[in-house]
Amino acid sequence: MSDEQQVFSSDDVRQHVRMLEALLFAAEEPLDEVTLSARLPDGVDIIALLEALQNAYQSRGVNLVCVAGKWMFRTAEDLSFLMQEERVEEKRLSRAALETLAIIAYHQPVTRAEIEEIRGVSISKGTLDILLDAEWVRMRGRRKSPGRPVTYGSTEEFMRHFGLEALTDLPGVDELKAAGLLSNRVPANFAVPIPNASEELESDEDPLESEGDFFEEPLNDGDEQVQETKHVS
Amino acid sequence: MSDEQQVFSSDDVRQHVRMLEALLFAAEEPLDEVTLSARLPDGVDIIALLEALQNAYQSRGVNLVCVAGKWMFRTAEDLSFLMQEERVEEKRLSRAALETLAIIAYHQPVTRAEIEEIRGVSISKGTLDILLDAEWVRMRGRRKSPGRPVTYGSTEEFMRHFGLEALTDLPGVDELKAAGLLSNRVPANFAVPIPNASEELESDEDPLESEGDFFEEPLNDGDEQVQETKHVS
Amino acid sequence: MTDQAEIEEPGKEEGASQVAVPRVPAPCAPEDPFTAGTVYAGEVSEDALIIDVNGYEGPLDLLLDMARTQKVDITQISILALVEQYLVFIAELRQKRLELAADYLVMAAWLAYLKSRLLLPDPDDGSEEPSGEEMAAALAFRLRRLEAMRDVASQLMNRNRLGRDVFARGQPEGVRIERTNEYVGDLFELLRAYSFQRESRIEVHYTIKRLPVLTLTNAREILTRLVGGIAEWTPMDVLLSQYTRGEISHGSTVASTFGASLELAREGVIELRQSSAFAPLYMRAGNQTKTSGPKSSGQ
Repeated sequence: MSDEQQVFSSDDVRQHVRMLEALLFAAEEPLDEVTLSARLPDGVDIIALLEALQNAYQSRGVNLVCVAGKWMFRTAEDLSFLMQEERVEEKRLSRAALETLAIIAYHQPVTRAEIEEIRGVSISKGTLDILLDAEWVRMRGRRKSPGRPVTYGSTEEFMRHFGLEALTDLPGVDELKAAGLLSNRVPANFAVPIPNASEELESDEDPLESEGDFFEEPLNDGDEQVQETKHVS
Repeated sequence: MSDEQQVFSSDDVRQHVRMLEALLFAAEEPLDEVTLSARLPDGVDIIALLEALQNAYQSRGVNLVCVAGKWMFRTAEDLSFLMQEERVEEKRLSRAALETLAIIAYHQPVTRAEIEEIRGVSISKGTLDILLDAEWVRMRGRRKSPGRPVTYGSTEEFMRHFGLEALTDLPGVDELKAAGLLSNRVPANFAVPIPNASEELESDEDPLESEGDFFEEPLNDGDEQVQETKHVS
Repeated sequence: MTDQAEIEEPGKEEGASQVAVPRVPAPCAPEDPFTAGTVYAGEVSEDALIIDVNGYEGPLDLLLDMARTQKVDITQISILALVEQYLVFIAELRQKRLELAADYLVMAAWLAYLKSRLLLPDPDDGSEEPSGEEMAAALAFRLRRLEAMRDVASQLMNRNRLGRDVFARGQPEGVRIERTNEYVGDLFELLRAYSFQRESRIEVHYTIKRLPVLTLTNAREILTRLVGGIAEWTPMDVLLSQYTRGEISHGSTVASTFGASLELAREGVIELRQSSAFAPLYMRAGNQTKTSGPKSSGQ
């Protein structure tokens, strides 16, 4: 109820950390700060508690990490060798799917045509499907341009799987940005947008219509038709 | 390979505890000591490691526990309240339950057989249970008659829930007619009993025995058996 | 030379996107270009159209591979040498088989144009066309960008991935939801159930009242009984007056008697006569009662 930060005794704080620890251990999925706060006594400093807990686990076999803005415990990275039995069969991605995934992650929001332009080749129907199925990629909206093509972006599951706290944590994203390689064109001044994962649509995106388009999506955006025709003839 | 206990440095031991921690955390089921040993370096003292880990988590929000010879992390018992979300669902009474409740309220003390006689239908086991669970109905005593059937009456909770100050506030025939609940065609001799409000047992009631009957109560009072047989045949 | 149109519109995304080359030169982005390809899972591309050329995924992929074979930093490659190499490669392929994916041919045409622009001095006519150097830089940019994407893709795949390198809790306890049913009832409902139930159990004796009508069966019976005694034409109203009783409505008597009389007339038990519509209806015993001759019945 109250947003005011209250003064708690050190015993209280210890108990709050325990509660946080229990909640995060028990959770079936990463929890955000709002959810966590809601289950702790009013007025706790959730950030401070999370930091304390993160520090406590820093050198342990299990670490507290933040992925996509949500907190979760997971095993320490250096113990990966130990966990072979837990490992599930890895999804093997085709080169096309891998490249497409990277392009979507780094260039989002990005249309199919833009992906094709970067790869210099058309995307087969299955490639985007695989990424959508894996829940690493989602349709974000529609570009406000002729044909109103669907725009794609990465998902929270993507961030979780690859252990990314935010899209700015994508490997090499700063260098790529500085080199102007995240640009769809090559603007003279090289002012390059950083990948945008926000739920909000960009100024040149429209929301996906909930009706009508459903069955045509995700596979038949504007250029698909052209593509298909080409194949047939 | 070797069962000999080796000498490890304290750094080694720390690392072994970390490994144990990660294994137990990621495991999908509790693990026994043999399984754990097999995944740790040869020659570790698994018991000592488990104890060390258990101590480390002693006062934390999550504890390491051993159940049936297998080890697992569990939310600290004193924090289990955090893991529970109570959800109260409102339910309406079935028609049978409503009628039974009303009959008990008006006609108390009343036995199951008497309720059935008034309703003209037998009462299912669940109906009385629901009313007893809701604490609207209680067992008052036993009728001094063959089979010594249990007598039922209403509770204070019943009065509170239905907004009655006294049982005598339950409307009589004239009031029910005025409310349009009884038609004007009921015969002149039609009577609605004035509920017996006293906590005291009636002259034809015995107190419920506190011993011996426990397992037969509250669901298997005398007529239950008869009823059941009737149903089957 | 339709390519020029594409060059003029670098933002255009559709169709022959391979030739839509950005016109601004890219800056240097020195990276190790030769590791990227090795990490990909070796699945075959699904795109049968493109795979035609020795498993390359399109002309850019082919160009990138050729750039790698130059064994130099991708920022140092000679675009001209690369163009030559591509054109030779395509020419060889075309000699072997004609069916080469259109993408490769479009790229070849564009590269041939680029080559000519690079070899010839720029026409200093103030046209809007990008210079050969700009076109070359744009191509280099696209190659580097594709390479960069491959590189980060492999970096991404080599991260500690959840479920492969790092693991979430194997047995999350979750939040248990304890459902408790709370019964609600209101007094009105309770009383209504009680009243309804009690009332439904009241034993009631009903006497069913006779309906104040003359049934067809009754009318027929009466008529059959009466008609034996009437040899002469007698108006129906007169007959009716003999048995109309107070509680039975006149209308009902008339209707049923008329109905019964039609039945009896058909059977020849009586004869009917009416001079005109709404005139009195006369009846008498039919022939059948005297002779067995043909019956006649009038309306």
